[in-house]
Amino acid sequence: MAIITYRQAIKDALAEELERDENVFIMGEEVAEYNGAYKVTEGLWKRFGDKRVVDAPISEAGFIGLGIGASLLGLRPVIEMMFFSFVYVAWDQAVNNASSMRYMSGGLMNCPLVIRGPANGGTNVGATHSHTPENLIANFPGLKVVVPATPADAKGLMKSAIRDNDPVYVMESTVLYGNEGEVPDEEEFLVPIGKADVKREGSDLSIIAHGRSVLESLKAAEKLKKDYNIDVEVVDLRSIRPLDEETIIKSVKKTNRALLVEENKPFCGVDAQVSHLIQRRAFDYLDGPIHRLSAVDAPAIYSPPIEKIQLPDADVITREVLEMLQVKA
Amino acid sequence: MAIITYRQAIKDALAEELERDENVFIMGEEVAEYNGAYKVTEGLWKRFGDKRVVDAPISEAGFIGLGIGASLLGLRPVIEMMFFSFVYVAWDQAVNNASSMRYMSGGLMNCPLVIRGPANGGTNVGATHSHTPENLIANFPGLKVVVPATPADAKGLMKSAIRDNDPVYVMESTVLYGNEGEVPDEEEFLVPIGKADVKREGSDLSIIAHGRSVLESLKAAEKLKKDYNIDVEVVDLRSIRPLDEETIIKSVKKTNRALLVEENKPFCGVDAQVSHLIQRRAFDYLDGPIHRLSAVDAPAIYSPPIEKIQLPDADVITREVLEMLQVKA
Amino acid sequence: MSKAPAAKKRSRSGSTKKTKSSESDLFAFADAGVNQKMTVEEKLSCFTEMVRIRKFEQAALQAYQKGRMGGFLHLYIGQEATAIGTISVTGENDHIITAYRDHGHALAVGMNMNECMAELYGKYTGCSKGKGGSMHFFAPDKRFWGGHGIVGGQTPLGLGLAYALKYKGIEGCCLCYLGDGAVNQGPFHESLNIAGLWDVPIIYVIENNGYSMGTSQKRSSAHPDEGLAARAEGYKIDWDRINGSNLYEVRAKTAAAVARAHKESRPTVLEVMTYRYYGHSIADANHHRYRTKEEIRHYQETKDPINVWKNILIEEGHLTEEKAKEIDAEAKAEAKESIRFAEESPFPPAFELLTDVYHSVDNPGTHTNEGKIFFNDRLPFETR
Amino acid sequence: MSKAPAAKKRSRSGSTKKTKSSESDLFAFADAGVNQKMTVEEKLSCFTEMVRIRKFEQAALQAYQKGRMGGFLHLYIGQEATAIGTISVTGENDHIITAYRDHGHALAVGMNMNECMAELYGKYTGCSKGKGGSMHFFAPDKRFWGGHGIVGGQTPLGLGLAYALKYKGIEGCCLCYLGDGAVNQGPFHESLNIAGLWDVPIIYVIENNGYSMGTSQKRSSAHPDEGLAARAEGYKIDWDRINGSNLYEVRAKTAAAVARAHKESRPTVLEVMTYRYYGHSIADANHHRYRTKEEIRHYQETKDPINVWKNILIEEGHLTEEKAKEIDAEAKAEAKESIRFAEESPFPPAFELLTDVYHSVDNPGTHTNEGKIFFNDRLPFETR
Ligand SMILES: Cc1ncc(C[n+]2csc(CCOP(=O)(O)OP(=O)(O)O)c2C)c(N)n1
Ligand SMILES: Cc1ncc(C[n+]2csc(CCOP(=O)(O)OP(=O)(O)O)c2C)c(N)n1
Ligand SMILES: [Mg+2]
Ligand SMILES: [Mg+2]
Repeated sequence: MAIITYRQAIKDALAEELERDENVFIMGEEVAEYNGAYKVTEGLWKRFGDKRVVDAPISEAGFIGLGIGASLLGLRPVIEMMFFSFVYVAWDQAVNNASSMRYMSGGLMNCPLVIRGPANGGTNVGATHSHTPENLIANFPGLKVVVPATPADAKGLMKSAIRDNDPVYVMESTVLYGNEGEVPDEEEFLVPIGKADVKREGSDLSIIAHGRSVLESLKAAEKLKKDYNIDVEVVDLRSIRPLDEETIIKSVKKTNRALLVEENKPFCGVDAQVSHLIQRRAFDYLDGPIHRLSAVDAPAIYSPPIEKIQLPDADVITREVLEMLQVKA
Repeated sequence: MAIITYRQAIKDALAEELERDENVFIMGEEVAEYNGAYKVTEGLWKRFGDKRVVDAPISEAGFIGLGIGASLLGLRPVIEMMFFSFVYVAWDQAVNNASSMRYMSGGLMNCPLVIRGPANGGTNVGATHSHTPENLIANFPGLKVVVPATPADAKGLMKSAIRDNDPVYVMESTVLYGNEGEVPDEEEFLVPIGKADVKREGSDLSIIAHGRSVLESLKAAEKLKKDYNIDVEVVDLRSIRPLDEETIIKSVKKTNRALLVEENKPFCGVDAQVSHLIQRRAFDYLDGPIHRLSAVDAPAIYSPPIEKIQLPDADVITREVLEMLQVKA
Repeated sequence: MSKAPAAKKRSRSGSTKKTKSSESDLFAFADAGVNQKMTVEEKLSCFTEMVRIRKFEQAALQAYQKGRMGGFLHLYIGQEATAIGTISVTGENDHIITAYRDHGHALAVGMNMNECMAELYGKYTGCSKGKGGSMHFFAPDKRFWGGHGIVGGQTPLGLGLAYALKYKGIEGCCLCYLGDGAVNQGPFHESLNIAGLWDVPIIYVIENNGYSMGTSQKRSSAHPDEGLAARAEGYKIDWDRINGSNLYEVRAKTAAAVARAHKESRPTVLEVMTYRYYGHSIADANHHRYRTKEEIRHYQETKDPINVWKNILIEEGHLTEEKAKEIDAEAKAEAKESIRFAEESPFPPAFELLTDVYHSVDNPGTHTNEGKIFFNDRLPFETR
Repeated sequence: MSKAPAAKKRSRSGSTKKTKSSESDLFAFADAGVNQKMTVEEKLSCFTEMVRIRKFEQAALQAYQKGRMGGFLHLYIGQEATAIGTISVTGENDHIITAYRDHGHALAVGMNMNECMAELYGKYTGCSKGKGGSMHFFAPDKRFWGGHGIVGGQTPLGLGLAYALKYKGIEGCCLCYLGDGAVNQGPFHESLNIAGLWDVPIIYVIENNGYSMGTSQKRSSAHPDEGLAARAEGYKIDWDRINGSNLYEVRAKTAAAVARAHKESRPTVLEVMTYRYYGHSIADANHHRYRTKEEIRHYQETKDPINVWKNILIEEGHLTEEKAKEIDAEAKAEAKESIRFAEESPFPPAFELLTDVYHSVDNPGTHTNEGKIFFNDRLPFETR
């Protein structure tokens, strides 16, 4: 297995799928000649040309709608949001049109569309640019949402998303792009959409997380093991909708305690849903209430050291686990 | 107390606030000369004239943004969405701009804006027109969301909303507009934002609901009392953000059982959040898992008799309560 | 895809602007190629099709008023020459998409009255299994992509359909219809810019019926004296204005746009001046408050597209009043039959609530998907 | 509010189109009223202000490169005459709003370097308490409303500011700036229509610096040969094109627009032809890939707005090279001092994360609000 960056993993997935299926094309702002604002599409325009990798004007509603329309005729648009926050200017197209096409036509139409791009805070770009709308998008039946945390998952989920016949939103993170990790070499490496991954086994408490929070949770888990001999299990959701309830429930039934961690804002965040389903299905297994850690409930602040506090990190997670297990720090 | 319709209650609130404060104006599609698509603003244009009641082109992003800009200079726009679903074409303005202005300026600017209109399914207008985005909007710190179920609450909350210095989203329902109810006569009748209302006292189980689901829950409660001598408490949230946690927790601590009912789609619906907070704060008081009833998790279907099934009604609520209390129907 | 720098060089005066109209001369466009080539059969067929739309909707209106349907019913009556005239000049690679006032386009592409009426009734035999209703008719097999309820929301979708044709190297185009009120939606502007910039073979047909709900067109749009289509100049897109009462003119000017799309892969904006006789939807009962009865009557008497075409055909000797009445009666019978069909059809079973949401659910085994995808704690019906 | 039917009657040819430019003649606009009236002091002040913007940003750039700031830094250098020229002709009832490239406008309205630099540093002494950063400067007391990050998102906000002035019967206007890439956002189109339709006293200033990030203007917009501002004709709005190197021209044409807004309550679209010397943001290090060094050098050598104005003032006898150097040195010292100020200022305390979210929370007792409004199970810091 090669060790590559999260960015490279996505790029490889895109390149392989562009190669495999001529109906796949990439569209977005600065994705072609500029190689992508975050260089995720670097080299693809040079390799695949104008038709397959397309620079769009700053008209997200226009080109997401274009993508939906083109997908009806069998193309497989992969649309980059430079920041996922920008999907809000195209919200009606992205959530209302994309989610309803198949349903309203009684199954006559499909919308095999991928919308991908970074959705994260923590880079001091301010309130309007730091949204993480996985919860909002997954609210819409008809849509799928995945949030890979590692290079392997990024590659495998991206390829599955592009081959999917439903609209799939792939939420990446500018903070993760530079991270390295092992990625299987085989061309047909696919990670199924809707399958969580137990990133670390443990018996004392289940941390359920997605996106960058998975990595912070793993860091916390190491520290908890080393300093307190506490064995935490870390479940990476990977996919928000579909959601791997079975893996979540299995973990909680084993550990009897759940801490949910995400960078979503708390009110109706993904973990509100996860919390509900755990208590609904594993009520008698819970030794105490399910806890949540989310972004501090305010618009994203600019000030760099303060924004760091705004997002849950390994220290905060560690403290919360100790608190839940009533262990003195 | 006069008995008036929900529609009239809102109209009265609007008229009184237009009268009271010359900075208040109403803007939206067909709100003036046409008297409102659902006649909520009937007569206001005639009474208050062109300046105070303004017909806008079909440009929601344009006129919601206009409203935000005007509010910065101290005006108090009350913007009608003909259907709340249409806020999606203006999503960036409605949630990103409106929620961030005050924060990003370190408190230098305020946005005293009201966006109001019907947000409900059940009228066979199809998938794209039947959204209930209270959960999505309440996700944004900086915004407030209220969902009145009765004429009195509609009036009192609307007046509080218009006087509020933060952006408030008032979600009404075309299904409720014709309902009648008692509304206090006094001019200064305000319902505080963020205060739930125990619409029916009971000791066996707490139903927590908002919007039309409150009325269905009350119907179910009557039936449960009559047919099974079960005393259900019905808590009407009224306000989604701020949220009256205390009243919810108090009720659940009394009854030890909670059923959450809403017309929201289930994934990350309002009740996912309510479920989390109940188990978090009243874990030891719960005799069983918190149950939820939401809209059937699919885009809104057109077919009238089937859409009826899609939304939780008194029968389904009754069945669920019986199931929770393990009483044979 | 070539981004055709040629477009940049096209000079402004090169645009097809409103040259002439058939307002006073019914035969002004009779000699346009596409009209000259018309067989008598085709001419009569256009007449029949317009009548079928009207009869279908009159029947639907009655059923609606009897409470047989839910939701909205937006009638197309008065505008029939637009759907029939434009679609009658399209070919096998041309695609259609419109807004919620979609019955006319649906019948024009060849959908049958039964599936349409059943859809209005919310029946399982409807074109969308009763899931879409009046605003959401679809027939991908006839290259008809709906039927869309959000004002302006279909304009980038149409752009995408046209884009896909160009991508695939197919000589075709997309006709995307929108109302005079819809032109002020942001996505339409974004679509126009992309269409002009990238040479997308799309034809936007603005059906200017004078009103968006109760708002007259002059109260909703600032625009050049030449009209709404002239906004196209802001994107260096060709445009024209059409008298929507005269099928010859609709056909002639649409055919020019189709040729431009096919041959040059260039977009066009057409504004069809037309009129609706009924309210915005049937819920809009007081439409006499925002316009006068005289205004309606004037249009019906002097500009009704079916009448105008009938007179043309009579003058050309292809039709008689009698024959017209026969066609009328046949269409009425067909519409009546569709009511019977709809009435007798079943509603969809409740489990259909959860089909057609995801391709992956409906086609198990074809996707790398696992996990839970629907999130009701309990369903209020039996699943299959 | 009167919807001024007069607007409808304005004939198209009545629009102010690009008449002449100062490209070749530096003094072409010197005799415009607003320029003739200028005192020597005012002329020198414009020079000083432009230099201050440049020195401020050069200092910020250095600090950014040393890692003293986070997020983005979009430099205005090269475009200074736009902010200074336009804002110098505004009065006490005129309001300003712009996009994320906002340092120039902020200094132009009179914000001081300290609060701006501290904001870049994310310090508590920043104009937005460190909450907004580079893209989000605000000074409502100076009628400056930001600083907005979402492309085009500020265009309806500006419309609303102008609308409020008209609503209140104040003879003022709003200057709303946007980039050449931003013109293709839907909300701008919607705003233009409303502005044209309702006679809103707004002036949209398109700062056409040739690029939106790495996309040259011709790759992002289809438009008439006369340029982007000419799209205004689609809404019957007056427009003009401005040579952004020449402060006289910027002032003259802006003053005409301001007068139109004040006297007729009519909108204007201005397109200022300008250029940015640095990358889109400092992260855009490879901006030499999408444009040539020669292109940049050519602009700097022949069209630099500060140089052009300096030469004008020298020719007019109001300035010498020495005096210019002094001004330069003073501005540099001021910028250096602002760095010191920012460096020494504290970061906001963590509890500030939860202030300024809601007026009702920050002003207890003033609202009829109860209940819980923030939803963290536990906060990672002590609240006040
Ligand atoms: C985004 C959005 N806003 C508002 C509506 C409500 N609405 C439906 S049709 C309509 C009027 C549209 O008028 P026009 O575009 O002229 O089309 P016509 O009905 O005349 O065919 C309005 C306001 C909507 N469906 N979508
Ligand atoms: C809706 C939205 N889409 C994309 C972006 C990312 N973005 C920020 S600035 C920019 C380029 C804008 O160019 P232009 O309008 O010409 O302004 P300039 O940067 O030249 O001042 C882009 C694509 C954004 N901030 N908002
Ligand atoms: Mg219309
Ligand atoms: Mg630019």
